[in-house]
Amino acid sequence: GSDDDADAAGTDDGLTTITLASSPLGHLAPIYLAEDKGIFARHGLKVEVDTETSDLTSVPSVLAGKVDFATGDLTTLIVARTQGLDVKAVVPASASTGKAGADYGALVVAADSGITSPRQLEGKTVAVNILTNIAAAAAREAVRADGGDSESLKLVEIPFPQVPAAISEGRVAGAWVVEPFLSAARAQGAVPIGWGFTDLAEDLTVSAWYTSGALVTRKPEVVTAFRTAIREAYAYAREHEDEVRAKIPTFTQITPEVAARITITGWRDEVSRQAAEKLAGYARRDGLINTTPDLDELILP
Amino acid sequence: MSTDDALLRIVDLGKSYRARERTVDALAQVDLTVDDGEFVAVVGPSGCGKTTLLKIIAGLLPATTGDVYLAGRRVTEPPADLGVVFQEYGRSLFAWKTVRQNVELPLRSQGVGRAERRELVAEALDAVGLGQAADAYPWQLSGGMQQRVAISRAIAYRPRLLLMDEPFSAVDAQTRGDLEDLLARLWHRYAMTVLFVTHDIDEAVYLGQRVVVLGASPAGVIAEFPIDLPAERDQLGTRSSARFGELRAQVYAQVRRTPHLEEVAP
Amino acid sequence: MSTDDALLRIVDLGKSYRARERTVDALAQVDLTVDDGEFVAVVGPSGCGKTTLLKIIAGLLPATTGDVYLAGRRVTEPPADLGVVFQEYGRSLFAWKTVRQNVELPLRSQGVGRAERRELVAEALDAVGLGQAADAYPWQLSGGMQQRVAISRAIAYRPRLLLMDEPFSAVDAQTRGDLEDLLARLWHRYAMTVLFVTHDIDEAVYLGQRVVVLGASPAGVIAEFPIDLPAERDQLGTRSSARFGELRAQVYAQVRRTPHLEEVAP
Amino acid sequence: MTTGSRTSAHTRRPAGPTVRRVLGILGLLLAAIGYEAVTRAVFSPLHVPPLTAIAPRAAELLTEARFWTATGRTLLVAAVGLLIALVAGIVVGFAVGSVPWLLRAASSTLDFLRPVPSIVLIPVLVLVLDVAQITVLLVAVSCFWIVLFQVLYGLRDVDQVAVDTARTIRLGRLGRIVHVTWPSVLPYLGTALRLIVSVALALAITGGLVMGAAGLGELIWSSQESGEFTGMYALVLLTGGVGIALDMAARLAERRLLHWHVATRREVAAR
Amino acid sequence: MKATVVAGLNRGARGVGLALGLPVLLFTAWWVFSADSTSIFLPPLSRIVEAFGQVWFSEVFVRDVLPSLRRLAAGYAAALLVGVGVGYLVGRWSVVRDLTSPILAYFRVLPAPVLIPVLLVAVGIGDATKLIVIAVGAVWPILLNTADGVRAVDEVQLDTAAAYRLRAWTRHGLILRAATPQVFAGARQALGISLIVMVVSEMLMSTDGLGFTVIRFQRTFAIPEMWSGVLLLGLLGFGLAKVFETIERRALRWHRGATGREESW
Ligand SMILES: Nc1ncnc2c1ncn2[C@@H]1O[C@H](COP(=O)(O)OP(=O)(O)OP(=O)(O)O)[C@@H](O)[C@H]1O
Ligand SMILES: Nc1ncnc2c1ncn2[C@@H]1O[C@H](COP(=O)(O)OP(=O)(O)OP(=O)(O)O)[C@@H](O)[C@H]1O
Ligand SMILES: [Mg+2]
Ligand SMILES: [Mg+2]
Repeated sequence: GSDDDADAAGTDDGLTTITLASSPLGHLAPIYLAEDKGIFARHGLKVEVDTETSDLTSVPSVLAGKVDFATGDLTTLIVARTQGLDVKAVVPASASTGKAGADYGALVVAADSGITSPRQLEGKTVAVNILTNIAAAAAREAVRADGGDSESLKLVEIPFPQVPAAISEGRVAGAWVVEPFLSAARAQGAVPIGWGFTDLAEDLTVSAWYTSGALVTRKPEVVTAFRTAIREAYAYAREHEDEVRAKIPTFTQITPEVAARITITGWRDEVSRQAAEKLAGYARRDGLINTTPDLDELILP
Repeated sequence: MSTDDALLRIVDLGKSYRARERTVDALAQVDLTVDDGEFVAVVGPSGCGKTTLLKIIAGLLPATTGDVYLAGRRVTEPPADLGVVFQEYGRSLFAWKTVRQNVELPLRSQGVGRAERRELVAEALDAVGLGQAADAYPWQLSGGMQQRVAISRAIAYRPRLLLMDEPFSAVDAQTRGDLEDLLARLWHRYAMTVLFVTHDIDEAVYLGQRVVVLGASPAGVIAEFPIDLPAERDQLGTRSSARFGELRAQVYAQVRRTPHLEEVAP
Repeated sequence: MSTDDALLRIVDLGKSYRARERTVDALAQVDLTVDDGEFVAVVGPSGCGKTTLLKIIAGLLPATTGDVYLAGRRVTEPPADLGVVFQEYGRSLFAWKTVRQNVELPLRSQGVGRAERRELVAEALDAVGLGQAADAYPWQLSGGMQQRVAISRAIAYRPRLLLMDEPFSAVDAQTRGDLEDLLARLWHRYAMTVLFVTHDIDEAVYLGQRVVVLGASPAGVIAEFPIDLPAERDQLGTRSSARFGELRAQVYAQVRRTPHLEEVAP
Repeated sequence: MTTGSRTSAHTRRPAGPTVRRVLGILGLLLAAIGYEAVTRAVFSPLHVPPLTAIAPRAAELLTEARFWTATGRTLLVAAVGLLIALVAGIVVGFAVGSVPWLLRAASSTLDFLRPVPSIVLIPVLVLVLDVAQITVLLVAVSCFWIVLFQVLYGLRDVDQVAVDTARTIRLGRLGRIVHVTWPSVLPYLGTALRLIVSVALALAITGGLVMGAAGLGELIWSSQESGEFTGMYALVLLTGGVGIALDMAARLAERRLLHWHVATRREVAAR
Repeated sequence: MKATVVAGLNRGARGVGLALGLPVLLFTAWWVFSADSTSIFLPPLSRIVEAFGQVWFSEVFVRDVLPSLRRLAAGYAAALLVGVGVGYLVGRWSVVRDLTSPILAYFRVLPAPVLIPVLLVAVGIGDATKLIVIAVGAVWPILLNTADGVRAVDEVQLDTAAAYRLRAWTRHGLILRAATPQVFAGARQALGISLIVMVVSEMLMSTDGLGFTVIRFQRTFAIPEMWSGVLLLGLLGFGLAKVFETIERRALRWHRGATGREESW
């Protein structure tokens, strides 16, 4: 938990305490590893992770200064920015692996559906976890990249955990799904046919750590320190994937066996500008926003 | 079962109410036989168990000991052709039904046809002087009027066995007399068997062929008085007759002997 | 208001119940004055408006026309020092309180001390013969017993004005006599003013200093009979006296003249 | 003719406490069998696991400290919210319900506010409250409405003769509430109590599900989010168990407080 | 007599004044205090009202509000049917009650978000699932109130029905009718709950609907629009409550009369 005002406060040992808000998902593994390895301390930071949070609460919490940094998917951040919310994407929290066929998110269909390529999903019902976030764009982009009419998809909201069931019970023709449910779905006979993340961009930022403009103005050094520490953490994670896999079961309910199997998210140092533009385009077409966002305001240089 | 004239045989009946705070033996060793077509008036001190007895006969309350037989069959649930006027007449009326609908209800359940039903209901309501109030709801009526609705419901039904628990307690003297005569006439005409609980000893003697006196709680039958007045009775003649006076005095004396309010001094 | 002896003045009182189905003029032009300390018995046909009258006097029901003055003040809400025994005695008892608690409640709200309260309650319960049933709940009692609880509650309180609506309707003859005498004694001793609705004309004459006869609906006062019997009355002596018989006959004759059940023939 | 020693039961005879419990267990057993059959026949065990798979996992959970911590937290949040709702609902209900003009003045506002889903307002609430507080608020608001409306309806069921009696013995407004309207409303509150006990628990869990508030809901969420369906269903099973326990407590409380009520006395007294 | 008419008119006017007074007061206060709010999440009421006009006075009403109302009506009707039916059984027979009370208590605590996954598998992603979610959310107050209402039916009424050997169905009807005051309490509770559950049910697997739209506004930080949805929900709730009251007023007139509350003058 966090105190009411977690405004990057100093501590006795000369470290600045920062509060990070994120649901306990796989992308936190590098953070916990970095904490173990003393990476944050080396940059003068002490990290408190607040997992009592959700997509519903993190943006207001960050803007109100209740937490310093939080994770949010890029589409959501773009939409927030466009609505005039002063959020700044600092550094990616999770990114595409960049390898089509081996990414941590995919468009899947039932093996016996006869569908083999995204284009065949035209006009069919496809599940995404949330209609207003990056998943919708990923699903559409997979179809578009395959030469299909991405607008013709009938997207419906189904949480990731229910995707394997929805696919195998034939409730939807296809679904956008990420790990660990991608593995689960495949284990239950679903097959991946499209890789929307890599279609969107090689270096796609799926979700990013963001903060408020106010904090950037007031404590730019903390933001910079945080970004540097995270990048260092990612470097470590890239080198020690086995440690990441071992870490995941300690803060999620994912079993070590599953953690050993799944595709781990990619870690990148820069928020992908090119991807952001594409996502903004989809957000506009899907009616989430009706003006073009100023991405320079969003992505912290 | 012996096949004598008895419609109702009550054998060694006993009833105890048990609750955490107190246990009440309401009835003990009640034995009573009522012939078919007989009119029996029951009197007894307040709280002695009259209502309890009636409810057991009606099959609404299980006895603790003993049995009730109606026409030779043990009573375990309300028998057919039973009419009851409850002491709590107000609560026995259905508040969402008009007076007419209340009276009509048992008839409908018996499958009496529409036209006949209407006639029976109108007749029964007129008989108790509520012809005008047929479309009123029970809660728009005075206590005595409500009681008359309950009476009217019971008589419209023309039951074989009619159980009445202080049915005239809330009506004025004049109306009471009229209703007594109405009841007597109906009893004659339709050969009903009537068990009639009352606190009015005059009324018991005036109406009954037999007056049964229950003792104080736990009540048993402590005396029975055959009423040898002529079958045709009328308010003025009968009540002023010498024999009526005698019988009345006999019953009164018997009732007086049973303990009532122990000490009546504030 | 004039400052004569009148405790209660009822002036040109009228009451209509209006509802979609039917409109009933229950009371019309009722004028009545009751002196302080007087015992007035009210009789009238069933449904004429006695209960309505009592409720208006108690400040529980607004009149349509006219006014009620108690000790010179217009009655708009229940006045202090009022005791009421409702016709629906069962509904007026609180099911969640024991008999004792029910009787105790008005005393508590008056701020009577604990010890005195206990004594008053015990006395009042003994007086109506319910000393044994003090810890029972109302729904564990017979109808007559419930009614006696209600009476006991009203008398424990020693109100200045006591309104009773057919208070003895559910008790047996013997108990009724005892309660009548109890009431008479209390009235003497505590100088209460009593308005007593009854259907028993004998009772009205036996108890009242004055008998008020209400006519058929819409009821007005159609006759008043001062009862000039000696102040000390007793069940045997008074009731068998010639004067009692005369008065009784007078009232009866008056009551007979008012229309009752129009046609009593099924 | 035999003079019957003891007539057999010939009207419905309510069961004693033991029989009642046995029947309850029987009901649960039947439901369990039904569930097992349906899951085996209709669903894939991967999607909806059968009870035979869930139960061992549930037993395991019972030995884990984090389950008990989570349960404790959830129950605490539920209890705090429920208490607030109970007090507020009763106070507002009696205030509004026993003053006619107040009821008329407030009812339109109440009707307007009643259907506002707190869940929509979470982003606003998070500005001033933390997640645990929001969950308490969620519980309290939902339960408040239930208590309030039960009180308002209960007040309409008070017998006027009883109220008239209270008025003639000049009980004050407070006395009337204490001695007459409160006991009369109590049966309606008994129903409310059983309703809000489960609503409070359900919403305390929902708080974890949609906001990540620590407790059973968050455990369920993270099991689900990790693809741990058996664990998730085991948690749901145990949650239901907590629900049953709370309901039993509520029923017991009702039986004691309402021993005089028709409903209860028909069951208890008539033997 | 004329005085009565005037008094009646007065009372009518006062009634309207009373009913509108508090809402007007509250809205004015909201308007004034939010007028220069800079918080994105608490926009000025004027902004909300403006958004209200833009959002709901458009085809959105037909596309989103009507389907929601249909689901609401169907779900609520199902809740009524099941709640009263099962509630009657549970209230009437103690064996049924003893047998089912733990299992019902079990299902009562399951929050809608837990239920939805199972329904997704069992029922699919159509309207049926939403309807069931609404019904499941709204059924409990009806069920419990019906059961308790039936349990509390006056003994003398039961005895009367039994003594006259009324037909089984007549008897069931009478008992249920006697329990209506409390059944209505449950139905009224369920009305508010079903509106809320409707929104929750549209959080998932929806492509249209009032709840869907409001949640979408929330997620896309269209805050004034979100508030306008809250406003609309409030108005809907108010409207439905009024309809409900009208029905109830007729159905329970006898009850007001029997408890002495029916107005007479
Ligand atoms: N439900 C009950 N629970 C416990 N005791 C009861 C119950 N009903 C009646 N009793 C007790 O049983 C006894 C007989 O009651 P019953 O109603 O049969 O008397 P009753 O003769 O009809 O009296 P009354 O003339 O006053 O109506 C009384 O002592 C009463 O207290
Ligand atoms: N709540 C009500 N709504 C409509 N009409 C009513 C209401 N209460 C009483 N009445 C009518 O008013 C008239 C007088 O009723 P009231 O109860 O005063 O009579 P009463 O003299 O007490 O009769 P009883 O001796 O039978 O108790 C009756 O015709 C009755 O139908
Ligand atoms: Mg009796
Ligand atoms: Mg009366």
